[in-house]
Amino acid sequence: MAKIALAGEGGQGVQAIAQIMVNAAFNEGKNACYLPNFGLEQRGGVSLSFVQISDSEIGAPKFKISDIVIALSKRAVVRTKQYVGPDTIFIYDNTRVAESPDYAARKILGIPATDVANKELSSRVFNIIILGTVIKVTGILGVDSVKYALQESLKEKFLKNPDLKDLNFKALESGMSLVEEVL
Amino acid sequence: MYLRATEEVPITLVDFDLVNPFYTLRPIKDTLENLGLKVIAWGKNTFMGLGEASSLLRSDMLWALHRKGNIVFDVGYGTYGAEIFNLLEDNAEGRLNIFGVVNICKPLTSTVTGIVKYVKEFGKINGIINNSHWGDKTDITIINEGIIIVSEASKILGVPVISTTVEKKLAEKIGPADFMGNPVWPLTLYMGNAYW
Amino acid sequence: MSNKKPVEGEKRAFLTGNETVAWAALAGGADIMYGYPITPQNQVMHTWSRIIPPYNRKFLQTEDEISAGFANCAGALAGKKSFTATAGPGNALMQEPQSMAEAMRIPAVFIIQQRGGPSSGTVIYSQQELTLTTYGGNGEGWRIVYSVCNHQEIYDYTIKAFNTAWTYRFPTYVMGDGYQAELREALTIYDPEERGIKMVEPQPMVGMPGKPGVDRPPVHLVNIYSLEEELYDVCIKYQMEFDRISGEITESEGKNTENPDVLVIGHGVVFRSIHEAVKEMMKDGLNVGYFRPVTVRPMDVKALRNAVKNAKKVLVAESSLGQLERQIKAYCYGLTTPISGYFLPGMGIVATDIEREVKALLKK
Amino acid sequence: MVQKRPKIPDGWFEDSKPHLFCPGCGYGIIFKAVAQVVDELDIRDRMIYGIDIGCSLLSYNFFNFDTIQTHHGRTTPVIYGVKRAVPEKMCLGIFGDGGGYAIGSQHLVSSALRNEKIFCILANNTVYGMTGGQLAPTTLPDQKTETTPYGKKVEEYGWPMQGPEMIAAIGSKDVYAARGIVSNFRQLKRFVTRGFQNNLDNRGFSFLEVLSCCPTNWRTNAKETWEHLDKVMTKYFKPGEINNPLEQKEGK
Repeated sequence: MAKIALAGEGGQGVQAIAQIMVNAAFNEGKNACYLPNFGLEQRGGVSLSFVQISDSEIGAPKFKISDIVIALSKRAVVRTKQYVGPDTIFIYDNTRVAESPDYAARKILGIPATDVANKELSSRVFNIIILGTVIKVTGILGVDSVKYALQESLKEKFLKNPDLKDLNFKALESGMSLVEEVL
Repeated sequence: MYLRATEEVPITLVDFDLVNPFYTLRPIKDTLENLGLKVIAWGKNTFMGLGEASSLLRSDMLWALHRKGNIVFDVGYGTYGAEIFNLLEDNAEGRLNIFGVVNICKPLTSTVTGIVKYVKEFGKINGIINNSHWGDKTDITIINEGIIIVSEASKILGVPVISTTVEKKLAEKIGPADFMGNPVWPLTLYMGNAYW
Repeated sequence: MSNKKPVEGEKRAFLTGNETVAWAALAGGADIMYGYPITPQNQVMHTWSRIIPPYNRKFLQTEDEISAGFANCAGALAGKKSFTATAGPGNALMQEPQSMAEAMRIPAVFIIQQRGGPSSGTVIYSQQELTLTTYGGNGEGWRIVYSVCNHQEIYDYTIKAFNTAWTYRFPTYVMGDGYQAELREALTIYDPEERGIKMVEPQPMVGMPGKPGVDRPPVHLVNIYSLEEELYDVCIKYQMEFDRISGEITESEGKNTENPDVLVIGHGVVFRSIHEAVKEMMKDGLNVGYFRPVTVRPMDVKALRNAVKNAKKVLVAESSLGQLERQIKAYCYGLTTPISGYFLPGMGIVATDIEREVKALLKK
Repeated sequence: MVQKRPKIPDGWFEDSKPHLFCPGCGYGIIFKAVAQVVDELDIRDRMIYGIDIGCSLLSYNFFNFDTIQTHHGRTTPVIYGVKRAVPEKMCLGIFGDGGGYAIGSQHLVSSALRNEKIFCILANNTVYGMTGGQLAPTTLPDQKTETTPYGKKVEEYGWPMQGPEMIAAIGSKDVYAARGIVSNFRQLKRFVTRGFQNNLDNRGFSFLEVLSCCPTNWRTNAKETWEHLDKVMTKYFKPGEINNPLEQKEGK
């Protein structure tokens, strides 16, 4: 069972990667549920999503303490504090957030996702780098099934521009190795 | 001025309240007819208005003045006052005696100036009926106060007090005329059952 | 236009609750939806209007929820399976036509996705529309309300709602909430007929074949009466029918209701947490159980009273300030089991909340 | 001499006669026009008739066709609800100035905007009849009502509503918008025919306001009633066709 809270600014693609994750879980025959926050915040506020992936039945769709929290902006770091417990792994983008938050989590990991995206890949695949880190940290989903779900969700874009597929897969792998370095 | 129904000179009551007819003749139509009166109103079971509130005009109401005997119209309140009689057929000038019924226990007619204003708004009338009462709490003090206030208003308006109406038991104590000389009409009350 | 079935065989699907409503309505043979935007049910309309063209179904976005509700009544009166979806202030506005549906026995289907209240509240979630949905309007609550807890149930009960409505001719509701509306989760979608579920054919109440006054008398439908007695007769007749059919309609589920130390009661999405918590606590050897009404109107009173009577203590958990608890207490009048409440108005309840509350009750 | 009774239209439901309306009410004339046109167009088997709470309520069994009584102002959404579900029906709603211009105005506005293929007839008598003579959106300046006992002040309540003009302004060229008057029956019947025809052609929304009379609430006798209708009301409300797509189609 993995409970994952993802938070970022509108346009960072938080909801898209949550959806890819639960689709991959669904394809693997796992129980999955995904609850986007859809408060007034969805217009110009922090974009939040709650993902649960499990081999057994899933209870309440929202949870209080997250196994993994991903925060991709300064505001997101503040907004997600309430989901952090002593067993939580807290991941943030250390390009955008200079100081590591002093939350009482099991681990706090800074990932230079924005930096890597801009310099090595493309700013467009920033969120896919994050997806890679989540996959790596949770270990609950197979890389192939995530790649399949990724391909399905971006099918039309990949058809128009086949290079995009490579770029996205590279981003996924780079996210996985980035987090491996700091784990 | 006391009306009594006879074979030759019957009395017809017309329910002519078009604004807020929550006390109406409808529910007591049968009772009144058994007393020898004729009643023009929607009967409780024949009423088919499906109405929100308003009573509906019927042509027998409009043509009531063609009937034999004395016709009594109950017109309720309404911003048009006496203009309601425009609706009647063959309502020649002077055919109607219009009496304003006032009760000093109603806020708008509780003072002399109040009564004068109220009656003037209604239009031209021929007399005032002092119907001052406080429901079943009525006592002789209220009756006396009513007599003084209404008589004073009648002087200012220049229209006579036709009667002071008093529930039968109290009326017996007062006698045939009140202390201002107005005739006293003893009342038998049916209104308790007249709430639609 | 194609006569192809929208869903063939059994299909695994991963959908939001709102999408599930639309697909269920399509598979259940709904002819027309009337709706007005309000969060969190918007996606029901988005999905419905997107998927219907091949199947000759219809959608109308009206000028407000009052209109959507009345048009929904009209569609059903005209003999079409019609439905609408709303929430919060929209549900409040729609009480007027819902009350007409009760008065005229109109088999209209309403989907309610509860949001936070009072007033605009939040667009997110609550269970604060229980009273409104079961007993709103100027009437007596002749409504059939299914309170669902997961996407499979949203699908199953949306299909069932059309059959219930057209069998019994009382307005029928599927009540979810904002969490369920926006949640994405797995379910199996299917064609009901292939599962052996017989779909009830709608029958018009006006506009039947033939020339009125020649082939048949004209139909004059009214919901206003001249006399107290006429209305009284109608009310008594409808109440008796509602009571009579209640036995056929009510649904509930229970676990360890024979003699639990604590019985937890909850409906809708909160039941998911209750289910999880009770399962965990039973594993730990605690003598706890649950009762869950599926129909919150009419209530399965017999099963409820039995469960409450057998329990030492009762805990009602809900995302509102006692709307369910008040109903439970009324239904359990005369029983002596102490009933307490865990209320989080407009907030989600998780399994650990339930466990903590139950354990506190056990210690007392 | 045997006086020949005028023929009762087939579209009237004879069992419900005599009807329930006040003597002198304008509705009877509107209903006569409607029933005659329904008979002439031979559309009785397609009719769905909706009524408000308001005096139109009293026609719940007036016609020989299927009728749905709705709520205050809600006739319009009910009849377009039927029309959208079963487009072959001819859906007619009749209501008053309160139902159409006040409590149900959003429905009328949106029906014109969406060009719902329904026919709405609105009786304008400048007053709320059934609830006992209160202010209406059409009440004339200085007119006394039970809620404006000292006369309607324009600065408080505005000028009388210009309904068909509004509908014509909102709707497309396919909307039929007209104002008739119960004292001109031939014209009224022509307008009713065109209203139905616009729906029959599946062209657009039809709206007909009819200047009607309410002697009960006006407190007027027969002569005064007709004078008020013809001379006073027409100062504020001009009878005629504001938008007639049928003529446009004929290339006039």
